[in-house]
Amino acid sequence: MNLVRRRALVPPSLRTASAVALSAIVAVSVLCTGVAHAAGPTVTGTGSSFAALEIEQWKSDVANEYDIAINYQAGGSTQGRLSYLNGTVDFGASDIEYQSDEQNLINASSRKDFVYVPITAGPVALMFNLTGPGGRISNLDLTRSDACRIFTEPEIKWNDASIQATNPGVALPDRKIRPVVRNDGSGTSFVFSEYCINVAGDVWNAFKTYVANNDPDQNSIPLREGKPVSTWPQGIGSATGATAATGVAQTVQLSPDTITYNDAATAITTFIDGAPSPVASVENAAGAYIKPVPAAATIALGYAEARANGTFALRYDGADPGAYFPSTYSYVIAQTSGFDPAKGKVLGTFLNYAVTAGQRNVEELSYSRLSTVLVNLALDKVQQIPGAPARPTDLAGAPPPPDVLAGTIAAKGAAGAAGAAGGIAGAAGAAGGAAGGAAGAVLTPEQAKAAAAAAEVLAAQAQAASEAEAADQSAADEILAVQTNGPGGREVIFTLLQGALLVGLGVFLSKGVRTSWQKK
Amino acid sequence: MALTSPDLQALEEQVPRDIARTVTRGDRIFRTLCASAAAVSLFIIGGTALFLAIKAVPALQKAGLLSFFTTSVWNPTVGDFGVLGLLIGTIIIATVSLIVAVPLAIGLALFINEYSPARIRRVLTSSVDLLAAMPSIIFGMWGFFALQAPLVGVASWLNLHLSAIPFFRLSEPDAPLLRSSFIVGTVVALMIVPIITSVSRDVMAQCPRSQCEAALALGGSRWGMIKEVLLPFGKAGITGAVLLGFGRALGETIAVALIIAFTIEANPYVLEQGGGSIASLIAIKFPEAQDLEISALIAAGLALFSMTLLVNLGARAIVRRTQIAA
Amino acid sequence: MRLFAEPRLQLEVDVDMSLLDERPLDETPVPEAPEQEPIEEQVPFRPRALVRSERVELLLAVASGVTGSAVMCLLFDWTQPLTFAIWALLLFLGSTYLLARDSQSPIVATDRLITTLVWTSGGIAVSVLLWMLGYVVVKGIAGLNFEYLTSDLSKVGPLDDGGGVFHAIVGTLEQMLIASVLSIPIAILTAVYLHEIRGRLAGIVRFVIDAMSGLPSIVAGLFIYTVWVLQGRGPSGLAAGLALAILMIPTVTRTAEEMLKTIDDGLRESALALGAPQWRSVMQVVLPTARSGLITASILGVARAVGETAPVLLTAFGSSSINWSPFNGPQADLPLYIYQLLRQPNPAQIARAWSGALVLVLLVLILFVLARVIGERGARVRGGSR
Amino acid sequence: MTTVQSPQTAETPAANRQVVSSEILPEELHPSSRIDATDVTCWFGKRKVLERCTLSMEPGEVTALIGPSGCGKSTFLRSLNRMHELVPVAAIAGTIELDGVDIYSEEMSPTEVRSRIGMVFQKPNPFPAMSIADNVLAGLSLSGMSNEDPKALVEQCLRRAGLWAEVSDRLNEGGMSLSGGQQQRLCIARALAVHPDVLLMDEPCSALDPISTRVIEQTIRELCEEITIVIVTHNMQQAQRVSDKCAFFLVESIGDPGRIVEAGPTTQVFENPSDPRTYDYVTGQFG
Repeated sequence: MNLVRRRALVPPSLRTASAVALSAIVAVSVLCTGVAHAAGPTVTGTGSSFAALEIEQWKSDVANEYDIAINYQAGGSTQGRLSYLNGTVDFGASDIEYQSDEQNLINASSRKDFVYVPITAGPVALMFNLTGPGGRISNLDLTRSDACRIFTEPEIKWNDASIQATNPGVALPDRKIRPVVRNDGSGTSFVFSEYCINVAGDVWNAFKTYVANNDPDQNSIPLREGKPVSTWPQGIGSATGATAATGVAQTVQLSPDTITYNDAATAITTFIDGAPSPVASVENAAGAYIKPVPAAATIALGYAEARANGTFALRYDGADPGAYFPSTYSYVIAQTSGFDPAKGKVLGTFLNYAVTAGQRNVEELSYSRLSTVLVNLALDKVQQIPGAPARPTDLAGAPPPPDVLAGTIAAKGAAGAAGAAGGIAGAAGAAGGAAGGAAGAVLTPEQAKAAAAAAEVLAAQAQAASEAEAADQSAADEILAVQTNGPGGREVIFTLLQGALLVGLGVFLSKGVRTSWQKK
Repeated sequence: MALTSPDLQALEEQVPRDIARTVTRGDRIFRTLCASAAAVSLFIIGGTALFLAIKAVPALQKAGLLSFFTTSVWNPTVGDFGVLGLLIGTIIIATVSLIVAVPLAIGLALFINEYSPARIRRVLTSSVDLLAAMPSIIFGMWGFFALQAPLVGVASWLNLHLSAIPFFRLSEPDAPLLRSSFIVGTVVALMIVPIITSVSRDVMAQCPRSQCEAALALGGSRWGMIKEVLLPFGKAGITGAVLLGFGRALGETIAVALIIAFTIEANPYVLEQGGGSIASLIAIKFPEAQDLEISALIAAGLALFSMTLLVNLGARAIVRRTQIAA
Repeated sequence: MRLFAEPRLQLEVDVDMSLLDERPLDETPVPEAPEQEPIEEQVPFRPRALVRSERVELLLAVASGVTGSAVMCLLFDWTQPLTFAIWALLLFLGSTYLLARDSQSPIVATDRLITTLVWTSGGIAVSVLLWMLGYVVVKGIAGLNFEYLTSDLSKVGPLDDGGGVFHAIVGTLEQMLIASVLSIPIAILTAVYLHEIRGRLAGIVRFVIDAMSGLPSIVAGLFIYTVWVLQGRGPSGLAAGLALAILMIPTVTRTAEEMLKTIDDGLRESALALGAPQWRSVMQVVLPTARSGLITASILGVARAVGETAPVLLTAFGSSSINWSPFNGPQADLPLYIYQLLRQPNPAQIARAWSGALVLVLLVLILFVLARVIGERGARVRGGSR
Repeated sequence: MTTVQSPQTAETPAANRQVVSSEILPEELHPSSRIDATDVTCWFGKRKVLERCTLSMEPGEVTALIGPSGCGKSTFLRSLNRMHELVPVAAIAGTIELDGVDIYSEEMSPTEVRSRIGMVFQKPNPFPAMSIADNVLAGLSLSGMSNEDPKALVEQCLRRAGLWAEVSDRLNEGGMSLSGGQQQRLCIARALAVHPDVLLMDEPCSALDPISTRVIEQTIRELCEEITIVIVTHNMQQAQRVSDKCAFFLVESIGDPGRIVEAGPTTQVFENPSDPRTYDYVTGQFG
């Protein structure tokens, strides 16, 4: 037996393979440990698809400016509220506060200490895809009742007498309206149903009766009680469902005769036939037909009433002729105790940016700017997050609360809910309106001049602010500093790895080809 | 040692002796290792099934087993849910896909095995296998963007010419045809074609050439040979392959979720927008699911799993039987 | 006892197996007949080629199909091109049958009809494959460049250009690694247990594996989501890897068992006859002989898992920035990346999704070619004609 | 063995013939037909396996093709009823005439040729999914014929194949339940059911035991009165026993195609071969 020299029977190719595998693992682990991408941990959030585009924009801004990573996946406000509670994400985003039937979930959760940070506001647009006998229709006026009938009346047609009466110059087709609604839990659905309950109660009651008669099973309790619904009843009439604001927008984009409700940002970034999707002008309490533009939403939200927890009860009956209803706020739900301070630092930095400097460009995406009142409110809330950075002093030129006409209810008081003086900044408020191109606002030349002057002042302030920010940021960087190789190093290593992989693959393949060739 | 059983009295009759099986330590370790690996798979996999069953109980209790399978609602917040519509929707989609896929797959298998020129046969076989490995999301997105428009054409053709068949009717003349069960079914069909093809091709290839030649030598045409020899030979295997494809079609998630306009209730108008399947229900509803709804989703998953389980076991049994016979 | 085995044994094995090359006559890969004239002026005649009368009939059938369908479309004012195509196909098939029936016999006609049908379905299937791959390539190639491959989406706003897929590739590779490390050893050992040891559990294990090989992938995802993600651990690459491992175990086990079945029993017996204990015969004869088959099985398992979207959707959550650590925090993954971008109506995002799809297709293609090359080499070693 | 040379055979019913009638093969030429192969050359791809083989197979005779393995006997045989072309890369030159009509001409469909010229293979291959009776009748449905009295046809064919007595009581059992020799005779019966004019047999007994072989040889002798038979065999004694005429195939050196070295009456080939190589082969000097 001893005469036979024995060696482990590992075939050479297996040895090569294990060597390659080993070196790959080593390379990957070197990359993992040596190259960190962002300073600090990635903070993950989910929820509101209404605010998603803006959050995506801020996420990219802070990644560029502060080198912090925010990961946001839009999935609907309900998902935002619930995922926050079950701990799968660091923060949630929702257009509405927790509902009464969710209270037991809050009680059961370990994350019941949280604040609502208002981050954005904007109009709920009715985007549609419609071609009439005279070609594509891009202007459509809807009365409040018609806007709701479209989504609740099963057999309504585009050339419905009432719709046609509102749009005398438009040749509407004799086809069924195919509303597209959200099939996931959505703050936008909630706001829109709340709007209908408030402005077209008879339509909503007819809807309730219809639902109860035609589909008793679907009759969810909130709907039965006349409360707004996050999950729009499914399978009623000719409505189809789709997931998230992007989902309904995509459905409208692809299907003719459709209309949906979603955030104006998604609506205007969805292209139909090469042009941004048309959106309907909706009648307000004053009887004016208003496009869903930021300034109009600002005015509409001026009627909202603050609640104790920092959210707002929306009102849909403001008397201002420039207001666009339905409009809504969106909030981030952030944990205040028990939160990892490192993550709190990142989240705080992000939110501070979002409500101050981040607000400068929101109108490009059809969101409205938050007023000083709301920005201050938000910054206060951010301070409650563990590890949050210092409160920025500069508000990046946030406009004062809008000066709105008194509505059926004491609307002005609502606007100044936090107790700030509502009346002082008429000119600046109008400036915001002018910048947004508010359809309904009528400005005198003096007001416009004043607005321009105010804007200049604001711009100067903004410059100062950004300098201050830069200082802030360097400080933040110091605290958050983790060795980063920078993109250069990472790319080099990656390229090398990629090259090695390709070479390895090539060698392997050529070996295979050669052996098979030799065989022949 | 010889064992004498009491029944065997006759001395002449020999009794088999016991063979002492000594197992070396190495073998024992080896066997234990393999057995524990098997046990781990068993545990993981059996555990999954068991866990799903246990987790589904609260939902089924709340909704009632009967009502869970006989209603089409999804209001988990009030404990009211049922998957009847989705079960029907799942079956509709899978059936549509089978109707489209089976002729195509068997035709393709025959083409590869019997008709194609020899030099492209290997290429075809590889392509089919590659297609079988193609991710479903690729099929889904391609179906969504490239295939919908032509399929709407097919749908309107079917409706135009065959509306005598209830299957091809529309609820109203200008109903939207995008995102329908028919389109989803067709996309899923293209996904299961490679699976059915590659299994039935394997089975057909096992048919002894001598018998095929005998059929030809008797004056049979190629189709005669296929009909009389090849298909009877491969019948069980092909059935198994079709069932495998059916199982896959039942469980397909992403392509369905991506394309279909999701509804909880069954949509009997196959060509028309709207429909649903259990898998897409889970994909759409899980993010906002809590407690009872999770349990309800698991119950729905369990229902889907049982359905695919039955189909798959049937398929395996049939395929295995043919393999043994061959 | 022996710690090492003789290399000779394996050599013998290889030789043995290569003798078993037995292919059906029909599949002998003989090169094509040349058109050159053989000596003595005899011209080879290929009886299978279409004869002239058949060609004429084919042309006639095509012509009658097209014209008939055109006439119908004109008469009934059908404008859909598909209506025309479908009718043309039906008329073509009908006239093929009738022409052959007229000139030959019903048997020949049926045969020709079926031949046409089979060619049609083969053509449809092949063109669908080419169409799909071509579509993905055409749509995806535009966005595929170095920047796309090496950057993530963290610094890209909703309307910006740029951004890439790097984070998703990293996520995919890490999740695949985790899933493979977890599932492949278990799966192969289980296959050995099923086919080599045939222990008491074999029946039930095989049953369960069979049953679970049809497990809808979303159910596997739901399982991990419930027992892992919701239990305070949160979404992570590891969770995705676990879900994919659950899906891979049955696939790999089944394929591996099939591979072990192709090994001739004589091999095992000859190893045992040399005095090797079972574990040696398995580890040093059976497994090395089946090695390439097992690698193929594993790669095919990976190729299937790499394209799974549904389980990852529930477990990895997705991310727009790179997350190197699969154990901590949400991670992206190629199918998920595609899925999430696809659902946005924004053309830039959809273009990114197509490029991601192209990357994914390439990844699957590489895995597939690897499996093929290794598998073929193994088939040569074993001398099988699989 | 009860081999019944039955009276039924005599009335080989023209009534039963449902073969597509054609002018090429008029009825009066039956019961036997002749095959004339002229300058047949066969290729598999580039490889030429058979070269310029000329052989006439006369009506009512048994022609045996003999020669060592790989010399192209089977290829020649398969080219006689167009089975050769089933291999995708196969090509052929020369003419093969059945009663003066070239079977490779454009007007002839292979299926018709094959139903005229039946074939029995080396290994018995009854269709496993069919019963014994169905196996016999398989050719009818395959080649599109019909028969008014299938039962009678089954009996007649089984009798002619010498199998009736053994299986008459279990016609509905599976074809695979028979022994090897019985299976081969079942295959012969199956081939007879379509009323071929010529029957090709490719080493029909090589997989069988001597007793089955004898029965089949007897069957062959009986059948040759009405059907022209061509048989490939490795067994010299068998060739001597059953054949009237013999053709000796040979590959002269490796890589060459096979050629017919000598053909003629069996007695002459075996007892007085004109070619020394034939002599060597039939006397067992090589091969």
